[in-house]
Formats: sequence, structure tokens, C-alpha cells
Amino acid sequence: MTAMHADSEASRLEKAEDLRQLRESAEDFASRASPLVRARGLRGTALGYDRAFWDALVEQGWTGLLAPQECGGFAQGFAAAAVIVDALAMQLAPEPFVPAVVFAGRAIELSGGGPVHAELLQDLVGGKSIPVVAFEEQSIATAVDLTPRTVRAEKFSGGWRISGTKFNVRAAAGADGFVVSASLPTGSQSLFWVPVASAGVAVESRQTTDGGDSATLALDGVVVPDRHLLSQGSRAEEALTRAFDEALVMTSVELLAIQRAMFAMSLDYLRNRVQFGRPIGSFQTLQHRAVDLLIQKELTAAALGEIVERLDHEGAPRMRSRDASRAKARAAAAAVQIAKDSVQFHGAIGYTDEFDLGLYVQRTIVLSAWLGNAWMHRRRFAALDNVTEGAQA
Amino acid sequence: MTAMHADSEASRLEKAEDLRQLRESAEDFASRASPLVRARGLRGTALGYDRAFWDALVEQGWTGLLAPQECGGFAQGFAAAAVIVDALAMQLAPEPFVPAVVFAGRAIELSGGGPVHAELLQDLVGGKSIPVVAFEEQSIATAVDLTPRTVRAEKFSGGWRISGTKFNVRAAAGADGFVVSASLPTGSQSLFWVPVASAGVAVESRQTTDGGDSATLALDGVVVPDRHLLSQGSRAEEALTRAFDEALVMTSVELLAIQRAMFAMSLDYLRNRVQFGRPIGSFQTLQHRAVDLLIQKELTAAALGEIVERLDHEGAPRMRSRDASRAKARAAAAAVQIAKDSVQFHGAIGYTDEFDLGLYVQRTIVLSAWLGNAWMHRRRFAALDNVTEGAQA
Amino acid sequence: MSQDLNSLDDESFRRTVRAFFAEYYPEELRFPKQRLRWAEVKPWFMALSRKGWAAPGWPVQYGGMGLEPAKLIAFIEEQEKWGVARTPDMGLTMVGPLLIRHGTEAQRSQYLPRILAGEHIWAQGYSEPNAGSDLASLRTEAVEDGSDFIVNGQKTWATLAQDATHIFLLARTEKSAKKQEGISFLLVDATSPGISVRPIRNIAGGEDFCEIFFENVRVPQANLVGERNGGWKIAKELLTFERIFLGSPKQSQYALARVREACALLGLERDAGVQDRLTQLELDAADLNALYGRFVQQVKRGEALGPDVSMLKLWGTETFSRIADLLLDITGTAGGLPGDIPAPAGDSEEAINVLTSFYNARPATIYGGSSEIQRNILAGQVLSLPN
Amino acid sequence: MSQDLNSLDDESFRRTVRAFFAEYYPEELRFPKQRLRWAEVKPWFMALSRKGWAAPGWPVQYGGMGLEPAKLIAFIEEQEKWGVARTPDMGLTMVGPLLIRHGTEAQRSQYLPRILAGEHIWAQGYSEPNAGSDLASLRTEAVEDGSDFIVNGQKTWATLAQDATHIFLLARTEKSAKKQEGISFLLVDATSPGISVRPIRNIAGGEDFCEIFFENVRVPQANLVGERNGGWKIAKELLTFERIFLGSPKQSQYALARVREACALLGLERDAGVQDRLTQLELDAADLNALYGRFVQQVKRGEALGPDVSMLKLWGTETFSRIADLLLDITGTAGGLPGDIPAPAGDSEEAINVLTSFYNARPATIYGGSSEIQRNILAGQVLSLPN
Repeated sequence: MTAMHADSEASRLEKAEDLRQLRESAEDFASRASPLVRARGLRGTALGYDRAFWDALVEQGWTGLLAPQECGGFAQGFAAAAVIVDALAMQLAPEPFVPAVVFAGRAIELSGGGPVHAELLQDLVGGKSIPVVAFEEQSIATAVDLTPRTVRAEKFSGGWRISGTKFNVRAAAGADGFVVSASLPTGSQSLFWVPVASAGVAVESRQTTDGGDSATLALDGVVVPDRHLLSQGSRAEEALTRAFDEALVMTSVELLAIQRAMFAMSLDYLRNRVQFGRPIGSFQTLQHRAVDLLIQKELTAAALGEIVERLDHEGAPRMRSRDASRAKARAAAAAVQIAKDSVQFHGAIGYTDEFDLGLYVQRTIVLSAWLGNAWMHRRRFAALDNVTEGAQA
Repeated sequence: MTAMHADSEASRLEKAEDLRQLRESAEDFASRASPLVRARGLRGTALGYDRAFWDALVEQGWTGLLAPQECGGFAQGFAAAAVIVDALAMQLAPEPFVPAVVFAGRAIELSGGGPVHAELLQDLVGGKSIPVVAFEEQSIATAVDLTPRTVRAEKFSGGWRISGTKFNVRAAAGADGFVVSASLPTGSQSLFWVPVASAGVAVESRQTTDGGDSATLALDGVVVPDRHLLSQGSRAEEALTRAFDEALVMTSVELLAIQRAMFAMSLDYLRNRVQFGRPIGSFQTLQHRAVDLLIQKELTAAALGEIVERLDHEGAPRMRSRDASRAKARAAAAAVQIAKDSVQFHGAIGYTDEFDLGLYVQRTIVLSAWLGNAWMHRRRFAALDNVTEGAQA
Repeated sequence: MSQDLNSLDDESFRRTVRAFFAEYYPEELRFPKQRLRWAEVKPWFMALSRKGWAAPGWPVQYGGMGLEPAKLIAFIEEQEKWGVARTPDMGLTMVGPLLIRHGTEAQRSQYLPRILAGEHIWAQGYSEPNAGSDLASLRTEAVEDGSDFIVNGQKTWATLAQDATHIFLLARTEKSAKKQEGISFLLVDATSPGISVRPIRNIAGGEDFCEIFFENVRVPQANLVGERNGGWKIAKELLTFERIFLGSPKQSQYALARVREACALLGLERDAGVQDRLTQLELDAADLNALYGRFVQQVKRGEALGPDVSMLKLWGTETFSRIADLLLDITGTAGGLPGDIPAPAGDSEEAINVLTSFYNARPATIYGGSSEIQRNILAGQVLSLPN
Repeated sequence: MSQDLNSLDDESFRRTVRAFFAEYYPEELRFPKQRLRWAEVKPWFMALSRKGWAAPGWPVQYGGMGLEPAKLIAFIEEQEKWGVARTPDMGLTMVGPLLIRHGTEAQRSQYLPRILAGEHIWAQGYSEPNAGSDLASLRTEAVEDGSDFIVNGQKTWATLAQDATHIFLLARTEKSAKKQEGISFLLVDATSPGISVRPIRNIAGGEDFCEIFFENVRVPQANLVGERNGGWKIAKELLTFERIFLGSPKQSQYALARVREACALLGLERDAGVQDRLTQLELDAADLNALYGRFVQQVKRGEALGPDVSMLKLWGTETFSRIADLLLDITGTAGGLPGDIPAPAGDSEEAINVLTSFYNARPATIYGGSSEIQRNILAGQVLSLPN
């Protein structure tokens, strides 16, 4: 027992050292390769991001961070993924790391170990394909709901025929295909792989407030071969839910990085901006407001500290979902609060587009709403608490 | 038209001058006859107040301020009543002016003009009797509900027999009788006069946090004569609702007076208490907090300004109820906020019983809960808003 | 004709006003979601101008409608009910009343008719990059040169200055004086050589505010309003007046209507969690309206507004901000999308706009004196708390 | 025996502890609604003492259980689950660790065993009527007289000092020095002539705090802890340590449990308005717990706590205060009644206590450094914002 304890302590220290090195190289890469001016310039472009930069991420091996080794990945887990997500978010890199590598990649991986899954993961790891998940069925959802209802798939001799509309598909404009949740005639649910080039697929993009892309995906009798059925029944449900929860936690990590960036800019401004002959950071009300933001940021960090760690361990799905909703609830609300107060601290200049704070504010707005906002996730957290038996939503 | 306008302007000015004089004499009387030490001394006594002081109010004519002239009253309306309520509240006079003169008195008056009503009002005006209303049927009510259900009255040859339990009857210990709401076998509702000395009446008092009295009133087959049926059906419902709403507004006036007193004490302390070599009121966070309290107080005053004025005019009952709930919602929430922050401003001493601030805090707690707290009245306000037709709750 | 309007009873007056709106106000501009530019709203302003209704609050002798206070309020209320857009109104609400009070006869006859005719559009030149909350530390200077001033400096945060023909500004005319004491109030033709206006793109993607650069701009000394070096007093008077304007419950009431619409479209009308918050905000706006009414009465009685009017601006803008927060919450997954978002599950054409309110709430608590400045004013000048 | 406990696996350890509670802890004292007095809780303390479990965190060499951190936390958790009351613990949590770190060998052997035996009950003498937030401005003075100090002054805000046999206090031993530099830390026998203790009735009707008057009280110089005039450093160390204690999520978790019970009794379990607020508070407490865990880890690793621990006290007490507000709201018309209120419509014996939490929340944000002081500390010492 004591020996084991020492061993696990040693391996823990080793792991921590690995993560420290990864963090160092990730931050170095991100700040060098992705200065804020890059993020600024990509706003409102066709994809909203840069495929060449994605290739550089592939080069770094980061697209394979989560995928299993047999698919060319490194299976490093979420503690490592969080390091990359954090470094990229700090620089506002707009590439869809969480939508593709975490959400779509994990949905595929958790769906099964067949040849098509392996192929899709290899393509993701190798940069040949960027997949995203299409699961929302309301233009505006006010409650978290992962169950497909209006998008339906039907079996026919040539494979499956899928029809219906998905909403709020982030980073759809540059996606090579979609992991689509659909209901089956049996009433159970399923996940399909739908290449963007399939006949009947229409992607109607619109710009998000951070200059990124969010699309409505119309599927009009889209035909896919049998092997594109990635999973069905409880396996599909579990894969989607788990990948969703993992994406929630990683999005929360992004939001924490953005909180840090905005808070650091604010502290800097408070220390240096002079009004009435004094730095404005010497005014007690601004000091105390900054303290309240500090606490929100540290609560986010503390919560994510335990939640990211638990993500790498098998646990009860309900607890994982609770953890994930708790993470998003705090990270999103704290980020919005920090965004608003940072603009207030800065005054007029904080509201101008040319000042970089706005880039973080815009990303905050997008990420806090994506996959459900703080209000929705507080309710999901509470609903999961109240489920004592039976199926969960 | 122009002449009329000038006339009504003149009468308005005259009325304002009358009110000014009333205010002056009321404040003079209250501060002389009811110093805070009196309120302090009466806490936890059997009645929670002083019947001799009540007689002094009778002497002043204030118990007759609302009652019609044929009952010995002066029918001065609520603008005048508010002046008295305000002056007494400022000194924390614990006598049940609002429970008896406003709530019970108006419930009786609005119930009808029969001989028993006149007699009861004469007794109230003349100080012979202090009536209070017993209408709540839950030990803890979380929604405003004026409909009697569990207290029932049945007709028999000797009159009416009433059974059931009423809760949270404020100032019951010193009351000479109760205006009791009861449901009739027909399903409609009624108001009865139940003298405290009636057989089967049991008053179980407990002390409120301000040292006053709140009782559970158990009615065990209490027999009253026919003439004690003050009203029934829609008249009873309307009388209770209107008197309740008027009591709500007058309680809000009390809460505003208490807000003013606590705020004045706090400003005084902020200006004079020295810590770190400066008056604590020079610290910007305390200044800004004081400003936020100022705004709450002024919102209460502005809202009451228009609501008290409307109370003296006939209007749609639903609008009056909305007004009343709006008044209580603001007045109670603002008072609780001012109470809490005043204690915080004062630090340790603000939490001690020997410092007078606590007396105001305790009264705040009692009045903010009486007849329903801010949360309940926000909901009542919203519910009344949503009723577009049909009966109201 | 304005005399006639004042003699109408309330309902007839409102009917008259509504009839005019119905005839002349462009249907497609009703209830606009964003502030309109001059080009969009000019035809409507010209209709008002031709009717003699451009300046409802100005005295008749200066070409206004001379409406008595109750009528003026009814006029404004009817505008709001009809969803009439705000026109560029700095000339009407600020410069006009200012010149009527402090201007010379020559200034009045030069400027007032042209404001009414829609020829002059005014912008405000107060804030500077280094003089935001600490406005009196401004550095734009006006140096005497013969019968002119030569103005150099930079203004910012000037609402819709890209549409302006004229600018009223604060400039330093005496460098050695205490900072509030060396400031003068000037009227400047925006087409003067040396002026350049640059719209500032904001984080919502709009361009409501501008920077204005002054490089050796000649301004006749005749364009000085009030005393030389006496501009701070005039500016403060305008700012106080602006605060009742910025503290109007209108913005909150409008945003509450948007929340109620969203609740209906999203099936949240019976959601107690949402409704509890909404009701709280409705009461916040209702009580703001009552407080606003007290200050309006004060103006009606001809009393000067005191520093306590800052309460209005504070509570008004912070209430608006909380409403915007609620709207952002209840529109859930659509929160990242600017513009109109189609309502869910709908054959309906209904749409919800989420972010306009959220973004508008940001400058609301900054300009016209930030919330912090308002609280300082109230703490010092109203509560007399020590320094 | 403590060694044995440390070697148990977690579940066996917890079972052992629970068994002891079940046997010795008085049933009627489980989950007390108010802080208990010494007389009420003494029998239980003596049972702990006899078992050798009085001081779970102290090293074995001083009579403690010497529990390793994980076990110590399990011990505390089991106490909380069982509803074990807090004993007067200033001696155990403050004086003991202080003497182990800064005391002389003589002080340790004189005081530590008696704390463990329940003979000495300690009270804190820090605050004074004119030295609240500005603690260092304290005036109680200790003047040298032979081998004694003569102490004169007044302390206030001393928790349950009416039960104390001893007082640790801060007194000024050097008047001419800068205010923080002339303060010493003294141990005082509460039965010394010249000491009088007066309980202060509070607005909740309780008497949890006392004033202590010192009139020419003789205190041996041997009772000085640490350096003469070096008391401020020791006090600050204790205050920092106290903040992790005062920032424990326990108080909030306990209050949340009361809210949940009230919701069940009042039929509010499906009321979205109430549940939205409750969930927010539950998450506030959950994330507080995570933050608390980080500081506990720091203590476990033997690292000194920095000023950032003030975050815990701030967030903990303010979260508790918001929970108390919610409880006051949802208990509606019963809000004015102290003590237990029978649940409505009940044959059940269930009751709801509303006001205890509300009143307890008041001093929580005042003592141990008010919320304002904590924010000042964080702004200055953690964020390095300018003065």
C-alpha cells in the first residue's frame, strides 16, 4: 500500500512534469504562430479560420492528442488536451479544435471500433478531414436536449436516407463532414457520418459575433452507405452524451483562458490608466470589482481543476454530465461577467473594435452560448441531481 | 376648463398644506411621546405595545382618520393616513395602527353600512376596541392567498358556528376581536366579527423578532350571532382584498420610514466613524454602497408617491392590487437591503442589541414578511398582470 | 397652430398626433432595432419640419411647438407607441435649449432656424482619449488669433458625428488656470478646413461613435457660447440635463418588450425561473418610471435639476443592462449570433434579436458620465459623504 | 492508537469514527441549530478527551491524534455527517497550533495538556470598540511592572468569552512605535483580578459575543508569546489561518440543506423560480468547495498560506449570506418569527427555522476581517493594484 502510494505519487509527478513541458511548448507555439492579429484577420472570412494553421496543429501532433494509438493518435487524455485548448484559446486561435478533435473525434471514437471509425479518426489525426457534430434541432434551444427527434434516418436497400434540419452547427463552413444524430424508425437514436459533399446536404452559414461560422445544416434525403452508421441505440446516446460533456469541459477550459486574458488586460489598464491624477486602479470600487472578478476566475479554475482530472477517469455518466454542466455554468457566467466589467473598466476604448479586448469579448459571447449557456447548464445540473433512478435526459 | 384647472390646482395646494401641517404635528407628537426607548421597553411585553399610548392616538383623532364621519371618523383618506403611519413608524411605535385602523377598520367599513359595522367602527375610532384581521390559513404561506378554505362557518338556529385555525395574526394578544374570513357551506366566502372573549376562541401567541406578537387563532365551534356576519360573497371578497391592499400600501409606508431612519443612522456613522485615520464614509466602496441604498429608498418613495395618491381614487380593483403588491415588493426588498448593509456599515456595534439600529432591523424583518414578502408580491403582481379576463386570485 | 394643440383635450391631442404619424411616418421604419442614420430618417424629419413639429419643446417664438409639459409628454408617448425612430437630435435637445438660454441673439438667429430646417446636424465634442471620466482634464486647445480661435486636438466618443454639419465642443482657452476654469464652449462648422471625422467601429460591429481630429481649425470668436473660460459650467448644465434624458425608462421598457416577445416565442411564459427575473425587472422599470416622473415634474415646475438626477441615469442604464442579461440567458444556444434569429419550430416569420441589447448596454453605463462617476456625484454632492 | 487509525483504510477509519459518535455523542445534540455553550457540550468533549481524540490535528507528541491530512478531513466529514456540534475550540484550533509553533517549552507544557483535558477554555481578545476593521489601531496597553505586565483596556467581539478560563490577546507594549510595531501577544488567565466579562446581547437575541474589560490586570511576562512587540506578525498568521477556517464550505452546505428541507416542506421542489436560485447557490458552494480544496492541499503540503486565502472567507460568507436570503424569501409570511416554525398543513412534526441563518449571516461578513478588509487585502496584496 505504501509502496503503491509512493509509485502513484512518482507517476503523478512525472505526469505533471510532462504536462508542464507540453504547456511550455504549446504556449510557445501559440504565441508565435498565432498572434492576436491573426485571429483578428480571420474574422468574417469564408471558413472563419485558416486550414494551413490547422495543418500546423496536425504537424504538432495535437489533432491526435485524444485519439487511440491504433488510429495514429497518442491517447494522452484530457489533462493534456486541456493544455493545448488553453494555449490556443489564450491567443483566440479560431480553428475548431474543440468542435472537431474533442466533440466530433470523441463521438466517433466512442461510437465503436469498426473500420470506418478508425478511418475517420485517422483522417482527423492526419488533417485530411475536419469533422464536426450536428445535433441541435432548434434554431434557439433553451434547454439541453441531445435526443434527435426531427432528423430521421431510414434504412433502404442502398443504405440509409437521412432528412431533417440541424441548427447551430459551429465551424460548419470548413467541415469535411458531419457526425449527425438521427432518430431511427424503431424510436432509438443513432449517429451517422455524413460527408459534406453528399447529395442533399445544404450548409447555410451565418457569421457569429466573433467572426466565426455557425450553420444550419439541411439534410434532404441524404443517402449514406450502411457503414456510415457509426452507432445506434444506447451506444449512440452514450457516445453523444459523453462527447458532448467532454466538449463542454474543454469549452470551459477555453473560457477560463479567455477570462485570464481579459482579466490581465484589465489589471494592466487599471494600473496604468490615469484619471483625476491617479491610476484608476487606485479607486477602491474598481479594486473591489477586480477582486470579485478574481474570485470568479479562481472558482472557475478550482472547479475545472477537479473536473478535468475526473474526466480522465471512468466514472458514472450522470456524475460526468453533472461535472460538465457545472464547469460550463461557472466558466460561462464568470467569463461574461469578466467581459462586461472589463469593458466597463476600459470605458470608451473597451467598446472599440480596434482594441483587442473586444476580440475576447466576442469570443466569450460565442463560447458561453455554444452547447448551452450557464443558465441552461445550471438547470441541467439540477435535473441530473434530481434523477434518482431510471433514464436521464 | 382653465377655471376648473385653476380650481383643482388651488384645492391641491390647500390639501398639500393640510398634509404638511398634519405631518408637522404628527412628527412632533411621535418624537415627543414615543422616543425609541419606549419601543425598546415594550419588546416582549404581553401585548407588545401600550394600550395607554393607543388611547393617546385616539385622543389625537388618528384612529378615526379613515372611518366615515357617521361613525365618528374624519374620512381623511390615505394620503393623510400615510402621514401618521410614517411618523409612528419612524419612532418604531409598536401600536397596531395599520393592523387595526387600516386593515381591520377598512375590512369592516367596506363590508357594509349596517348597525354592527357602525358600532365596530365607532368602538375603533373611540378606542374602546382594537380589532385585527385573521385570514391566513397556513403557518407558512409562500403565495398570497386571501381565500378562506379551512376555516368554515355554518348557520344554525342560534347564529353561526365557526371552526378552524388562522395563522400569523399580528397583534392578536391585545386585540378585542377578530375580523375572520371563513368559507360558507355554499362555497362562497364571508367575513365575521369574532370577539376575543367568545367561547371556543384560543389565542396562542408567540413573539416576533421585534418583540411584538403574532398568534395562531384557533376557533373551535365558536358561536356568533347573525349580525356578526359582516359580509359575504363577492362583497366579502372585495372588502378583504381591498383592505388587504390598503394595508399593504400602508405597511410599505412604514417600511419607507424605517428605510429613512436606518439610512440616516448609516450616513451619520459613515461620516463620523474613523478607521485607518479617516472617516469610513470617505472609502469609495462604502460611498457607492450608500448610493445604491439611496436609490432603493428613492425608488420606494417615488413608487409610493404615485401609489398612495391613487389609493384615494376609485380605480379598477385589479390595478389597485397590482399597485399594492408593487409597493410592498419594492418597500420590503429595499428595507431588507438597507437593514443588511446598515449592519455591515456599522460592523460589530450594528449587531449589538443595545445599539438602536437593531430595533429598526428587527421591525424591518417583521414588516417585510407580514402580509407576504417581496418575493410573494412580485409573483402576485405578475399573476395579476397575466389575468386578462375572469376572476382574479 | 401650436396654440391650437395646447388647447385640445388629451385624447384629441393624441388622436391628432397619431393621425400625423400614420400619414407621414414610413411604415418600414417603425420600431427600428438600431439607431438610424440621418439619410434614413431625413424624409421623416423633413415632414415634421414642414409641419412645424420639429421641436415640440421649444418656445413658439423660436419656431418650436411650445407644447405645455403634459402635452409634450403625450407627444413623446405617442411617438414611442408608434415606434417612431429617434432623429439625430443633438441640435434639438442640446444646442437649441443651450442657445436659447446662453446664446447671443446673433447665434440664435443663425443656428435655430437651420436646426429646425434639418440643415444643421450637430455632434458633441466633449470626451478625449485621455479625458474620459475625468472630462475636465481635456487638452484640445483654442488659441486666440485675431478674431478667431485656432483649435487643435482630438475628440472621441462623438455619437454619429459622421452625419454632422456642426460640432459643439469644449476646448481649453486658458492653460494656466485650474483645470475646470480654463475651458470654453465653442460652436464649430464641421466643414472647416482641418477637421477630419473617423467613425469608430465598435465591438458590436456598428459605427455609432466617431473620433474627430482638429488641426489648426479656425473658429470665429463669435462662436463662443457664454463667457470665455466659462464653458465648464455650461457643459455641466447640459450634462445634468442629459442625465434625465439618459435616465428615461424608455430604453428599459423597450428591452422588456423584447424579452416578453422572446418568452412567447420560446415557450417561457410559464417558466417561473424566467418570470421571476422578468417581474423583478418590470418592477425595476416601473419604479424607475415613477422616479423619472418626479424629475419631469420638477422640470415642469421650472426648477433646476440637481445632482440627484444622476440616480436616474444610474438606475436606468443598470436596469437596462440587467434586462439585456436576461435576454441573453433565455435565448440560450443562439446567444452568439448577431442580428435577427428565426424563432424555433416556426412556420412563423418571427425572429428574436439577442445581441443588440447586450451590446447597447455596454456604452450605456459608460457615456454621459460612467456609473462610477454618477455614484461619485451622488456620494459627494447628494449624500455629502466626506472626501 | 492514532497510529493505528492512520494505517486504516478510508472506509474502516470512517466506520471506527462513526461507531464512536454513535456510542458517545448525545442524540439530542445532533445537528444543533445554534452554537452550543460549553456546559451543553462538555460531556461530549470529555468523552473525546478520554478517548484521546480531542485534538485530531495536533501532533502525537503533544497529545493530538496526529492524523494525516486525508484522515483528518475524513474525521471532519464524519463529524459533519453525524451532526456533531462545534465545541469551544479556540484552544484547539488557535492557541494549540500557535504555541506549538511560537510558544516556549514551558508554555506548551503548561497549556496544551489542559486544553486537551477541557480544563482551559480560550477566548480571543483582538477587537476593540475603536479598533474594528483597523485592528492595528488597538489601544489596550500592557505596561511592564517587574516581572509582570499591567494590562488596561477593553476588548470586544470575543466569541463565547463568558465560558472562557483564558484569553489570548493583543496589547500595545510600545506606544511610540508605528502602530503595527508596538503590539505584543499575551496569554491571560481570565480569573485574574481586574477582568470583567460582559456578554453582549445581539439583534438575534443571542449572547455569542462578549466585551472584556481589563483594569490593572497583572499578567506574568512569561505569558508573552513570541517576541515582545512582535505580536502583530503572530496575529496576522492566526488571522490568515482563521480565514481558511472561516472560508470552509461547511456553513453554506449546512444552510443549503436547510433550504432543501424547507423546499420539501413548502412544496417548492418543482418551483423553477426557487430552484434556479437554489441551483446557483449549490454551484457557488460546490465551487467554493473546490477552491477550499486547493488551499487545504497547500496546507497539506506544508506551504504557508498567502493573502489569497481571503478569497475563501469572502466567497464563503457571502455565499452563506445569499443562501440565508433565499431561505428568508421562501418562508414567506413566517419570516418575522424567530425559532422553529411548524411546517404548514402538517400532521408532521417538521419545523423550519428561518431567522437563525439570516442573523448568523450578519456577523459572518464582519468578523475575522470584514468583507471590505478582505477585498482590500486581495486588491493590494494579490492583485498589486496601486494605492
